[in-house]
Formats: sequence, structure tokens, C-alpha cells
Amino acid sequence: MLEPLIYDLGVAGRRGVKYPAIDVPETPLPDEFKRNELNLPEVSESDVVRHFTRLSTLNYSIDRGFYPLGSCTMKYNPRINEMTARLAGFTRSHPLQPDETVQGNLFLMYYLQEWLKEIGGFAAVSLQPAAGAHGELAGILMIRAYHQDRGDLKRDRILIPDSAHGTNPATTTMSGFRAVQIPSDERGNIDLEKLRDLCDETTAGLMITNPSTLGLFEEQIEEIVELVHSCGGLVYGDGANMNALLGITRPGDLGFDVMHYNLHKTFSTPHGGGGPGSGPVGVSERLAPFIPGPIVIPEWNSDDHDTGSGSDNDIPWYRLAMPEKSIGRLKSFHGHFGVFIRAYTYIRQLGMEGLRRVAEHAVLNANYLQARVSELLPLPYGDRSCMHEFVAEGHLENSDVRALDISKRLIDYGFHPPTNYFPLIVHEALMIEPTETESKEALDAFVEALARIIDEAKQNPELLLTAPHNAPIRRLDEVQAAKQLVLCCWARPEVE
Amino acid sequence: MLEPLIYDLGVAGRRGVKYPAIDVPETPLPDEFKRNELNLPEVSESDVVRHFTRLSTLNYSIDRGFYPLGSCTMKYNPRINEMTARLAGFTRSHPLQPDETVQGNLFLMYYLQEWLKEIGGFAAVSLQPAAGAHGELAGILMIRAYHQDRGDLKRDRILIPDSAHGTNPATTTMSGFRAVQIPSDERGNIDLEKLRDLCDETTAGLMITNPSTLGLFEEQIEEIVELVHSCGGLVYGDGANMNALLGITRPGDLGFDVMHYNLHKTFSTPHGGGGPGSGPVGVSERLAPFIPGPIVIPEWNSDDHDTGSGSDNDIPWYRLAMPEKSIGRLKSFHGHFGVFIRAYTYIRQLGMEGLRRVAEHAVLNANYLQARVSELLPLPYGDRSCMHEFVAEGHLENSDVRALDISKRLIDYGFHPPTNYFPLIVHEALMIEPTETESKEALDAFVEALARIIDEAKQNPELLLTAPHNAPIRRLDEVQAAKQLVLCCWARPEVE
Amino acid sequence: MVYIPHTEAERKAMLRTVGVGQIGELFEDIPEHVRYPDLELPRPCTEMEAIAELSEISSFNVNHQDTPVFLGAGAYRHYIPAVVDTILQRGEFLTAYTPYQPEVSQGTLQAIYEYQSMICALTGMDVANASHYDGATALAEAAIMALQIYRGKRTNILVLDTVHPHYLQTMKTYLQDAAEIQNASSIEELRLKIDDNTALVVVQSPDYLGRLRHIESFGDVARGAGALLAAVVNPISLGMIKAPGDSGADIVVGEGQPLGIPLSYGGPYLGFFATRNKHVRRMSGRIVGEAKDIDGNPGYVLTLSTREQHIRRERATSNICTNQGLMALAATVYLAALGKNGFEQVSKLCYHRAHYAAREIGDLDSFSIAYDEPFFNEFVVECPIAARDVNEQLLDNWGIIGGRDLGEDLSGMENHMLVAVTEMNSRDQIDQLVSALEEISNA
Amino acid sequence: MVYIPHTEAERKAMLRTVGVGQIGELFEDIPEHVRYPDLELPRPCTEMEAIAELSEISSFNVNHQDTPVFLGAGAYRHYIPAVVDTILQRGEFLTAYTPYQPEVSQGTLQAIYEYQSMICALTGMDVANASHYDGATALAEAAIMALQIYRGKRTNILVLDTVHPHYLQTMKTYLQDAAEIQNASSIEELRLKIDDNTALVVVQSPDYLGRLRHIESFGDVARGAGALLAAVVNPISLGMIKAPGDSGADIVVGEGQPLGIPLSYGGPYLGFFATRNKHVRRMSGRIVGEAKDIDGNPGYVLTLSTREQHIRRERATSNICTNQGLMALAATVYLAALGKNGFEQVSKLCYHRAHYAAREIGDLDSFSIAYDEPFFNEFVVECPIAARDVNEQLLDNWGIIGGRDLGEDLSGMENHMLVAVTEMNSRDQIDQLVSALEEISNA
Ligand SMILES: Cc1ncc(COP(=O)(O)O)c(C=O)c1O
Ligand SMILES: Cc1ncc(COP(=O)(O)O)c(C=O)c1O
Repeated sequence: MLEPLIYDLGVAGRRGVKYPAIDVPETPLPDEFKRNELNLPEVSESDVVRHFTRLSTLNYSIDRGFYPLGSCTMKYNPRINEMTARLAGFTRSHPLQPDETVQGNLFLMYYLQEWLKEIGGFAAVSLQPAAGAHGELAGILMIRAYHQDRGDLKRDRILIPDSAHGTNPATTTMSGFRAVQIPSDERGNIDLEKLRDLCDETTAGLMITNPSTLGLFEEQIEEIVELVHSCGGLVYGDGANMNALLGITRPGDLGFDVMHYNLHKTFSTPHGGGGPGSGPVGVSERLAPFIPGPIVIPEWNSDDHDTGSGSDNDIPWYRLAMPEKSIGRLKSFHGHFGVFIRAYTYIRQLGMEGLRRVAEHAVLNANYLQARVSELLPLPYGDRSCMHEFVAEGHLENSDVRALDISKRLIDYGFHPPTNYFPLIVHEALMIEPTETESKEALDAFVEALARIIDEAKQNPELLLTAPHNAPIRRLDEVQAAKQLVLCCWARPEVE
Repeated sequence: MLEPLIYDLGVAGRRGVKYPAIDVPETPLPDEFKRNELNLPEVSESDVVRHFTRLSTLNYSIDRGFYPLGSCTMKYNPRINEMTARLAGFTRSHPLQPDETVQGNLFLMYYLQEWLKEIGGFAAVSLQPAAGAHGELAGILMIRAYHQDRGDLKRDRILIPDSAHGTNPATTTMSGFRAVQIPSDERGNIDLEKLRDLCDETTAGLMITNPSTLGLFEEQIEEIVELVHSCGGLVYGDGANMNALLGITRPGDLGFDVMHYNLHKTFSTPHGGGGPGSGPVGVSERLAPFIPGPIVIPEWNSDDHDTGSGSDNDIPWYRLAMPEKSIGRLKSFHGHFGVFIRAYTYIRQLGMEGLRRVAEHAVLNANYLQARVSELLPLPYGDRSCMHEFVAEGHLENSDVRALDISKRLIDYGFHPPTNYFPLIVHEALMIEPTETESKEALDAFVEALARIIDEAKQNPELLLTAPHNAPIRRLDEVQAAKQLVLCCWARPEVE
Repeated sequence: MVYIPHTEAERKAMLRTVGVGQIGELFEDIPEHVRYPDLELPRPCTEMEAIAELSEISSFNVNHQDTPVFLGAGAYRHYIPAVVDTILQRGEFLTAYTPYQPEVSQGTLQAIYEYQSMICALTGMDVANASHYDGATALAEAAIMALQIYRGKRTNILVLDTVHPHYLQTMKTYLQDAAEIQNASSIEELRLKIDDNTALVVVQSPDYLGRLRHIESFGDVARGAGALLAAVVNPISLGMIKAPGDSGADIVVGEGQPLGIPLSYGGPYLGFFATRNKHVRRMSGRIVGEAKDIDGNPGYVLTLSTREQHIRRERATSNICTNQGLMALAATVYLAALGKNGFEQVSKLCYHRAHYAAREIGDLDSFSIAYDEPFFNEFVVECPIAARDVNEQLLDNWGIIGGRDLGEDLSGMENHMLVAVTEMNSRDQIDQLVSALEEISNA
Repeated sequence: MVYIPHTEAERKAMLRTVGVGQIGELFEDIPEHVRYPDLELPRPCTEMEAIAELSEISSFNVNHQDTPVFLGAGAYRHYIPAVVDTILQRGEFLTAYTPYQPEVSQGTLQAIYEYQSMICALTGMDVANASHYDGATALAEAAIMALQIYRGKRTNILVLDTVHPHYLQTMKTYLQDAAEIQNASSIEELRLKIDDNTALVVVQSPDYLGRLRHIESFGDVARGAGALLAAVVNPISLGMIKAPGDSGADIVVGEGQPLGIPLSYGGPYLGFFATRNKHVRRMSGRIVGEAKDIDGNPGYVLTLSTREQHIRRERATSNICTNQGLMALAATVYLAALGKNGFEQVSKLCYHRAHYAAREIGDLDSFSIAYDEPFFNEFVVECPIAARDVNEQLLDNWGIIGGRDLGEDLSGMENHMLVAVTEMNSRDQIDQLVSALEEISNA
């Protein structure tokens, strides 16, 4: 065992952090509500620090090294973000405080809305969604509300390219639509002919990721948008890959009607081992009335509010408001404010010029890596220049070695593996996204490791098939784990 | 190489944290002052985070596990201390600000002085010294000043037991005295007869560590103090071992004239891989006029100061002052204020009752460990109950294995070794101090590892002689390092 | 400050390898007329300028370090021990992605496994997932799960009307017309409305008005009609209140924010979700399970991923992907640090101090406690004037942030205020509030 | 809050093993009449109460987040990038002891080795130690080193009188009558006073009055008399000012606080110390050197420990043991994070903004700049009234913390104020100061 479970540490009766004694007359709790047992750890504060410190060292992280996990934009997470997000004035504010006591929060949210509008070329932004998939839900529900609002009730299909991320079809179903798959052509683009065939009066919209999950910019993006619009559908953009486009082009200018941002990818907020994220949605004029709320709006002619920003007429007063035909609330309160602070801090420092440099260098790094990896592995679309990422095929002629084996062996060389087996349309996909914060020497070291691994695959495939050898634990059996479910420190559910 | 040197990372021209551009008219620097070259790293912020994150994982620390380094009181360092020490009101204050703008700092320092007086039984406390050894210097200089002030100029010797820490004789010399060694008797006490012989009119004082570095309380402490006092000498207490006595007895009550505290041992502030410490000195009435300054004093009848604490007559006003016959300044400004905050936070939470429990459990843990280790290794004073630590002899009959080998092998079992080869009077000393924050199971695990190691020493001594095997690096050659000095990333001084 | 390490020389070398002359050539797939837009954004600044600006913005908020706060209504001010953020700030946890590669993610995976276990312990359920976005979305996912369990055979959801309004609104947004959502204001009304088209009954305890609900009875009614019961709970209450799993709940969800997560104006928080073994394959969200490596050593992996969107796509149980990983870690460290004893004590402090406050306020002439029912740490005060006006006076004259003005949520409740008390409200603060209210009523 | 894990049952079991009935029996060596004193200390409290109290105490200070501060005189307000404390808070660095066991301390050891290298780079010297308590004690240790190098044959120390007064006082405390300390107010006076009993000449540049001194000339005089030269420097100045090692200094010391260490009311700070190869064995303090392990792999160890107290005891070069390890790490991370470019820029910002401030203030009618000599980022302003009164008005009426009132240090200088400018003083702040001074002079 690498580290005992917290439940296996400590002893009965040991106390951790202590709290004051009850200093008011006590009130008996009616018996029927009384708890009989509380199975929580009984450990000291030192036990806690040691346990989680030791656990932490079993993780790979951006702070340790290169993390080219495609589609996840694992860029460096600036530490200044952690500082600003912890400013007491922010962390201590309660979400239901009166607006006049949280003008700082509202100011920040308002500007973040404005900046995201500007960056994506949208008419309105709502910061509410909690993550990318939540933004998708918001977006598809808005498309639904839009058609319903127009009395256009036949539209029950959302078109989705076969390279799409799983959240896209899942969102479609969740929103009450049918997902219809569009094949990709040999250049990795949406097959335009197929799309034309699928566009009709039952088409609610298209969900497109551009650059696609293949790391490619749709070469006929304008035709695609035009096709969808002309059959009465709307275009949803999955903004997970926005890192490639910052300051380079704006989805709104390309005709997208709605797109979610991933603040936890593009805008440098940390992933925290799985979250929290934040998935604001930007929309075109026609969807603006439908965005989820509350959003922040400024008011100029307030009179009697006393606020830190003064009651000067030039200085607006910010308040929360529910847009006119909003699809409603997507969660309690007002979105992941703590993540907004980090994104604000980031955008504030970079400005337009910095954002553009981000996209340029993300794309430069990916193309450099693509050029070098092309000498080692098959690249299904290697003839095109990629955007911020690219996909290689992790297999070799006459070899049992698969993408997963290459990935596990990369661990032994001190790298986090690329994304495996996604997108589904590439055989043995290895999806590689270096991000702009990686240096040339980091990329070179990765290529060198990959070259050695491919050599090993030829000389000694067993080394890959049984990798990793140099990790806290050997290869884990996920299939057996799903059969023999053990999901809790003590409960032992029946075997399937 | 475990991790490249920071100078071997990055490339020429790479930039880290950026600063604003010059926004004022520039002024040329006269040529004669101009620098021609600045050899600093050129790395990105991400390079920095990764480098130091990876380096950190090569360290053992209290946060990882048991650290029974004798004489160092490696207790758990509460995280609340790190939070209070970082409160902006404290960290932002400049040491030369007017007193009326730093009443919070002065309040905290005043109470820490008062509490340390109370805990040690002293008439006055100065917080100035930066560490234990600095406190010793302060103490011995006060003894010197005291005698000189009385015109008693013959006293040029300080008596020091042979078990003393190296700082004691070193301090003595630094202070212009001669160090005279007193032998210990077979029970680990100061040899009273020898002491009697050495006490005369040239004796400036005695430096004593009680409990001694053997972990033993001096059985004739009152006679010892009486002997020294009656020949006109003063008694200096090395307070490194104060953890054993908190709330149990007060050195001042035992007649000590001066003692330094180690806030970075007894009072839970972290050691930071070598510092900072803080070594306040407490003194008896007769030394009070000599303490190093500035110290904080309260004043009740201030009239026109406007301060956070109000101008109420009940609330004192705090200011810095230099005691009457002070030995003077030991450093710039007012001591290690950041460490004071941590110690204040700790004492404030524990109170008398908590401090006493600390000493009780530190001593209980040490005795428990001593009892269990006594079955494994020779204990020179195993017939006595120890205080907060004890010393074992790290050797085995008919074996080449030495204390150092046992220590290095303990590393393989996940423990930090005890202190080696100190005190000097114990053959192959292994000085073991568990501290009160360790649990019984931690102590048991340590004993179990030690038992296995001693078994290995018999079966397979090579395993110990070449240990560690399970550390970031194998055993390092310190002798060769001192011969072939390489002290800087690029300079290569001549070989000796 | 841009976090890009490239020097001019490196850029050139890389472009050469790529085979283009300038970076711009890499963007030629993008229609030229929309390339390089001019963005109206503030001019770039350095880190030291950014921190100064953000500090200033944060100072526009009324800072309530010393301000007594009696506002709850779904988010609570609790003490967060220093160890919690110490662990959260470790880069190994903070800057890792979702643990897709278990061999280099055992830290995150084991922590989530421990989190799941603690949620099971608190709720008295068999299995818990790795988190949802917040309490409201966890409830929405519970509704979807119930509908899926009945595969379209039952399409009604019956919600007790004192469920948090945001939760109800969120559920409506999620479900659209996939289900009919009906309200019931009492167990009697529930009995009348429930039928064999009811998939799920939703009850909250303590409810939005702070009252403890008798989950068992609701469970009986639900079970009687063949429906499931989802209970929404405040985790802090579970330090002393009976586990909903022991009262017959089939699904337990709630807002995990009180477990060591700062208020931060509403997020990021933590939705917890637990259910019975038999429903595990219908539960959405990530789940960590025990596994063995090829040497037989135990470890942890993400499991049952065939339920999830990246495998099952349009037939997935939910679209959730990124969840609240770090917040779940915060809750895990919080619960471990407090332990059984500390957690019980926090629960008791909230309970007893709230009851003290209620008694004292109830004793005032013009204020009364609206419901004479058992509660945990929140209760409704009926005020002589509008709650909004009470709050304004409390803030302006006493520097106190009062309770939730229920007029904002429920029509006709303009004179009602929902007061929350936690361990952060000292007896002194409570006494201050009482004096302030007394003065307000006398004015 | 007491950090003791023992339960009653464990305590009993342990006492049984020890063979005593109660813990008290373990203290029987202590004279009974002084056992268990009653200590007058505050009653114990919990973490949440302690943090509240400490926050309150900190709020008694005038907080100058936005307050312009022009106070320097040995401690400076510089921007500390967020990465610095991120690294310092890692438990592996924070909670380790001095790296006595190199095999489990390579993190600390390599970081110190890098620190030593950076100090060598900045100062232009060959070797640096692992730190002293602060700049003042580093200078005192330099004096002791010089005396030891001359083994009693030279016992005078000549100090230029614009060395920081605290440094001079500290040196006096350390040396007592081991040496005669003489002052010189100029190079001419130095030439007159130096003789073959002079072991060391001490010069500070920028000096206490902010002026850049011509270290080379002082070095020539010292060398001419066979004495050593110690230079005290502000490390930030070394981003643009010639390295003292290139100007003939034999020892370079200084206060490392400006390198990423918060003001914290005076400590803990960082004394840096560098010298020439030939003196390395006389240098006090810990030193890290390269080593090889038994497999020949490179690593780092504490070296030359035979100089130190734990080996050489009464014949040690110094009694120093615990030093400023974590502060040295702060400086290392700071210098790495800024790098060559950033560090140069900070240095330039300080220099140019200070000169701008001096020009603007010098242009005021009733204020003047006291010395027409090159300076770095600090300069002396002659005021029309007492500096103390100027400061009081600046604070009360403009919320500005003014410069050091030199009357506190030097008699006859009551009307002089030492003004420090760093990158934290924006041009706006400087303009504010200038306007404030103008108004004061008009009043
Ligand atoms: C292309 C794409 N779309 C959508 C998502 C979902 O985003 P989130 O995980 O923030 O819900 C992801 C995240 O992995 C993604 O890569
Ligand atoms: C017994 C004893 N005395 C003195 C000291 C010196 O204390 P410091 O390291 O704080 O200078 C130590 C520290 O190791 C010690 O153990």
C-alpha cells in the first residue's frame, strides 16, 4: 500500500482540530432526529498533514512537468491567481449579500463578462455555467428556447461531427434533442455534402468544435455556418479549444450563435485534480435574451446607494439581474466566482497582445511537436498544419504495442501521457497538446523520450506492455475494478 | 543528477516575472558605478515552480513523518501559525515605523515577553536574539557586563559540562571568556566535586543545559546553582530542552540567572531547513538592566497618541526602549518578529494547562521509547527515567556497524535518523527525541524498524554499511567534499 | 505578464523545423477577413500591478471579518482550519487534471475514495460519487436518475415546497419538459398528489426555512407509492442529526460548501450525491473504486466509466465531465481534520447557539419566531417591519449582516427573515443582534 | 488547541510499558518545591479563537497596503512575486531541520548551493556561506573573521561613519574589547587613521545616507596598509551597480531582506556573506558543497564543518548554528523568478524613480537634497522643519509614511529625512509626496 487510508490511521478517541465549548444554555434535540453513530476519522492534525502530503506526492501535476494532455490545455497556472482568489474581501463575501455590499465582486464579474464578449465576439455573456459541459447544457437549452420562442417546434435534432467530445452528444440528449452524427472527411473537416443532406427544418442546430478535436481549423467554416443558418438552425461552438484562437479570430465573427469558454483551460485556472472549472457562455444578439442568469448589469443613474465606488454619476452601480427570457438558473447563486477572479487576473495581465501571443505560441509549439513527432508515429492529418494540438496514431507496424502502452511508458520517462483513444475517429489516438507555456527544451525532451520508446517498442515490446515501471504503482486493472466494485472504505457491494 | 541546477535550466534571454517599464525621465548612472555582467538564471516562472517543487520532494520533513532528531524538538508545526504570521497587518509593517503606527506589533511583542517571563520564571525577557546561539551570546555578554559593572574584573572563565552543545563553548570564546570543561558523573549529572574545585573568584559563570543533552534532569541542580552563586558566578541555562519543563518547573525558580528559549523548538515554529529561529533571553532581577534591546514597554499615561487601542487610560501605550545598562544591540531592528507571531499563536492556544500537557507527553513519549529501545541497544543511562529525550549507543557487539549506519538504514524504513555523535561523551551516540506530537503508533513503528535493522546488522551488515538504499541518493562522501571544495555552480576553487 | 518562455532565437529555430517563415502562416486556414481582430481590452500589466488592482477591487466589498453575519440560506460561514488550504495549495493536487492515468494520480484518486467514504458515513448511504457542481445540480441529477430508473414509466417529480428555491429552479432548467414537477406543501398534500406516475419525492431537511423534516415519514409515503425519495441535507447538521440513509432515503444530495469551503460569493462549491448500491450504475458523475495493479498491489481508479459521456456519449447518464475535485478534497481534509469529535462539536455549536438566538429573539416584544418546530441552525423571524428594512438598519447602524429577506424568495413573506447561526457567531454577536433588533423594534 | 495525539487508553498502555503509574512520577528528579508552578497565562483557546485574536491585533497596526511608504534605512518594501511564498509554504522546505542527513535533504542542500552561487554572482565574490541572521550580524562576523585572519596581529577596525548605525552597534556588541573600532568620515580621514594594526576597513555603498561610495578607492587604501576591505551593500543595487568583488572588496556582506522577504517589522531577514577563496576556511556559518555518493552520483552536503561549533567547539570561527535557511530559500526563488532581466529592471526602477523623486523634491522651494553625490534609491532631504514634524503631517494629512527621521540616528540631523524609493512607489505616489511636501512648506 502506498499510503494507508485515512480511516486506517489514528485511534478511537483521538482528536483533531478543536472547537470552543458550548457557551449557551443547551437545547435538547428531539430523540427522533438524533444520530446514533458518526463514522469519521479520528486522527491528529499532524496525521492529516502527513497523510495528504504523502498522498499528494503520488500525483503527477503541471508543477512537476510536461503534461501534454490533449483537449485539456494544461498550461502553467500562475501563482498570482491563487493569491488574488484568496483576498479576504472576496472569499468572505456571502452570495446573498445585498448588492451594495458586494460592488467589488459585481465589478469584477461585469468586466469579465465584457472581456469574454470581446474575446469571443459575442453580444452577451453569462458566467453562470460551472464547467464546459454545463456551458454546453446552457447553450443547447438556449437554442431550444429560441426555437420554441419563435413557435418553431419541429426542430428536434442537433448535428454533431463524429470527432466531437462525448459531452456534446450527452448534452444534446440531456436537453431533449436527438444527436445526429456527421462524418469527417479525409482532411479532418466536416463532410460538407453530408452536412448539406442533414440540414433541414428539423435541425435545431450544429455543435461544432473549432479547431476540432483533431486540432484542425475547419477549412469551410463559413460555408458550414451558412448551411446551418440557412436551414434555420443555430451554431453551437464548443470552446474547449479556444486557446488556439485568442486574439486571432472570434467565433462570433465566424457566425457562431453560442459558445462556452473553459476558464479552467484557456484562462489558466488550475484543474484541481478534476475541477472546479467554469464554463461561461457567450451568445449572439438573437440568443441574448435567453442566457442563464443572474448576470451583472451596470446602472448609471442610481442615487442613494452608498458604495466603495462612490455615488458619482460617472461610476456605475452594478447589480444582478435575470435576463428577459432567460432559460433560468443552472445552479444556485452566481457561478464559480473564485474561478472568475483567477481568469480576471490572467486576462488583465495579458491584454489583447498577450492573449494573441498565447494563441500564437500554443500553435507554434503544437506544430513544432507535430513536425518532430511525424518522424516517429503516423499522423492521420500530418499534411496540414495543426492548431494548438494534433493527433498521432499510437501504433507500430507488426507490433502489439498500442497507444496505451506508449502512454504508460512515457510515465517512466517523467512525462504525463497525451490523451488516449480520443477522438474516436483516429485509430489508437494519442492527442497531444503542448500549450504555450512549455519551452522548446521541454518539447525536445518529450520527443527524445518518445523516440526511445519507439525504439524500445521494436527491441523490447514487453517493456511497454508492462509499463509503467517507474511510477508509484504498476499498471492498474480497470476492467476488474469495474466488475468487482469497491467504492467505499468499508462497504463491500456485491460482485456483479 | 536528481534535478539540474537552476543555472542549467532555461536559455539566454528567457524572462521570468516581469516588471513595469520605466515611467519617469531616466538619469544616467556614472560609468564608474556601472555593472558589466549579471549572472542570474534566465528561466520562466513555470521553470521556477517545477524546479523548486521537484527539489522539495527530495527532502524529508516533519510533514512527511517521524523526525526524532535529538535536541531539535521536531514537533508538529501547526499551520495556523503560518496563517497568523502572514496577516498583512503584520507582514507589511516596516521596522522603523513610528510606534503609534505599529501598536499591534508592540502589543504582541509585549505579551510574548510577559508570557516567556512567566513560563521561565524570569524578571525580564528580551526577544532580540535571532536563534539559540545568539541568545547564548546575549546571555554570556550580560554575565560579562554584570561583573564588569560591579568592577569584578577577574572573572574570565565559564564552566561548561562535557555534555554541552558546541554552541556553549563557542559562545564563551566569542564573548571573550575561557571555556572550562566539567566532567559528568556516571549518572549523567555534573560531577559535583569537580564543580566545587572549579568554582572560584575567576569563575564568571556556569553554562548548563537542564535537562542535559543526555535527556537527564540534573539531580543536584539546586546544589549546583548554589555552588556557582556562592563563588560569585552566575548560571546560564541553555533552554534548548525547555520542552521537557513547560509548566512543570521554571528555571528562574531553580535559580538560573539567564536562559535562552528556542522558539523554533519548544514553541512550534518551523525550522525552515535550517532557520530562521528565535532565541529570546530571560533573566533574573540582577541581570535585567543589561538585557539587549530594544524591548517593548507599556506606558499608561500617554495623552495625545492616536492609536488603534484608543486613548483610554486603562489601555497602555506600547513603545520600544533600550534598557538602562543594555549590552546593546545584537542585530538590526527588533528580533525575528515573524517568529514571535507564531510563538504567540501557539502559547495563546495552549495556555498553562496546554503547555504542561506538552511537557508531560514529550517526557512520556521519550520514556516509552527509551523503555522499548532499551531492549535493542545499550543505553548508558537507561536506569534513569529520562526527560524529553534519551541517548542510545549505536553499536553492537562484534560488529562494524556504527551509529551512522543505523541512522542511514532508518532512512530506508521511512524515518529521519536521530542525532548522531552528540553528545560527545556517549560512544556512538544516537540521541532520540520523539516530541509530544507523535502518536504511540509512530513510536511503535520506529521501534519495529529499529528492531529489524538490528537484526539486519547481525545477518547482513553490508545492508547497513551501504545504506541508504531507498533514498533519493546513496550515501554521500562528506570527507572528500571537504577536500575537493566545490561551493558554487561555476567557480572551481583549487584542491586542498 | 505573459507566461511564454520562448526567446526570439528559439522561435526562429522552431519555425524552421515547422517549415514556415512566420507564425502567421500557421493561421492561414482562418478566413482572412476575420483574422486578427482588434480587441478592446485593458493594456497588459505586470503581476505587481494586477495584484494591486485586484486588492482594490476586493476592497469595494464590505469586508466582514469582524462583521457578524447571520446570512445562510444555502451557504454558510464556518471556520476553515488552516490545514485545509495548506493541502489545497499543494501543486500536486492543485495543478493535476482529472485522474485519467491512475498510475500517476493515486494521490487524487485515494483522496476522492476517502471523500466518497466520508459522504457515505455522513449520509448513511452505500455509495457516493466524486462530486457534482453544487447542491442544486446534484438534486437535478438525482431527478434525472430517478426518471431513468423508471425508464419513462414514471415522469412526475413531487417536491416539497420548502426545498431551496434555487434548487427547484435549477431542477426545472435541467428537466425542461422531461418531467412534470409538482409541489406539495405538506405530507398530507404529498399523500394526495402521489401516484404511480411519481418517480421521485424530494424533501429537504433542514428545509429552506430551517425546519427539520421527518424524512422517515416522507420515505414511507414515497415507498408506499413505489417512488423514490431524495433527501436534500445540510452536511453540518449530520454531526448530530440522524443520517438520511437511516431514515429510508434512496438518494441523498446536498451542498458541501459548509465542509471547509470559503463562501467566495457563491462558488466554487461542492455538490455531494449518495445513493444505494442497487442504483450505482444509474448514478452520474465520476466514481473512484479500488483496483489492483499487475503485481496485485491495491490502488484506485476511475470506475464505471461506461456510464459516462466520453464512452456512452448520447446515452450517458449525464453530460458531466469536469466536477469539483479540489472542493471535494477540501471537504475530505476538513472532515479528517475535525474528525468525529470536532465535527460533532461544530454541529452542536451551530445547533445550541441558534436555539439560544431564537429564544432571545423570540422573547423580544415585536419579533417572533415564525414556526414552532424543531430546527437545526436556521429559523424564521417575523419582524414588525419589512425584513429588508431591518437588514438595512442592522448594516448601517450596527454593522451586522442580517438574515435572508424571505420576501425575495416567497411572496407574502416580506416581513420574514431567515436567520442562520454557526460556530462563527459568538454568543456576544448573538447578543448584539438581539439588542439591535430590540432597538429597531423600539424605534 | 494542544497538538497531542494521545488518548487515555494509549497513555495508560505507555505508562505500563515505562513502568510507572502516572506521568508525574517521571518528574521526580525535579525538586518538589518548584514543581508545577501556577503560570499566569491566558486561558487556552481554539484555533478559530486564536486567528480572530491575531487578526484583531494585526489591525491595531496602521495597514499600508495602499499607503505610500518612503521608509527604507536598511529594510525595503519590494514586490514579492507570488511564487516565492508558494515554494516557502511547501512543508518539505518549511518543516525540515538543518540538512544534517544529506541523503534526505538534497532539496534544501541544492537550494542553498544555488543561493550561494547567486550571492557569488551578485557580489562578484568566489564563495558565500548559507546565511547569517541579518546584515548587521554578517558584518560583525566579517569583523571577527578579519581579526582571526590576522591572528591577533592586527586589532583595529576602521569603519566609515555612514555605515548603518545598527550595524555599527551590533559590531560593537559582538566585539566588546576584542578590537578597537574607529570611525572615519572620509577617505582622507581613513588614510590618516589606517596603520599596520588595522585589520579591516568597513565601507557601505550605498551608505546609510544613500550615497554610492567608490569601493575601489577604499580597497586601495586598505590594501595599501595590508588590511582587508569589507563592503556592505544593498543587493537590489547590484542589478545595475558594479559588483564589489570587481572593486577589490575582500568580504561582502549585506541585508538580503530586499530579495523577496517581507518587511515583517524587522525580521526574520537574511544576512549574506561572501568572500575570496583564500578565506573560505575562516568564514563562519554553514557552507554547502558538491559531493559524490558511493555510486559516484553528484549531490550536496554541508561541508567544512570542522570550522563549526559542533566540531571545533571553543575554537570555532563562530557560535552560529541555526541560520536563516528559509529566508535564503526565499532569496533564491526570488532571484530565479525575476532572473537576470527582471532583477535588472527592479534595480533600474528603484534608481530612476528615486532620481525622479529627488529632482522633484529638490525643485521645491523649501526642501533640498542634502548631498550632490551619486546615489541609488535613497537620498537625504533637508526639510524646513523637523523631519519628525514633516512625517507626522504626511501621515495624518496625506496618509503617507515618510522617510527616516535622521535625527533619530545622528545628532544635528533633526531636519533631515532619508527618503527611499522602490518599484512599489509609483510615479503617482512620488507626485503625491511632492505635492504634500509642497503644501507642508507653504503652511
Ligand atoms: C472538447 C471538449 N469539450 C467539452 C469538454 C467538457 O468540458 P468540462 O470538462 O469543463 O465540462 C472538454 C473537456 O475535457 C473538451 O475537451
Ligand atoms: C542544546 C543546544 N544548545 C544550543 C543550540 C543552538 O541553538 P540554535 O541552533 O537555535 O542557535 C542547540 C541547537 O541545535 C542545541 O541543541
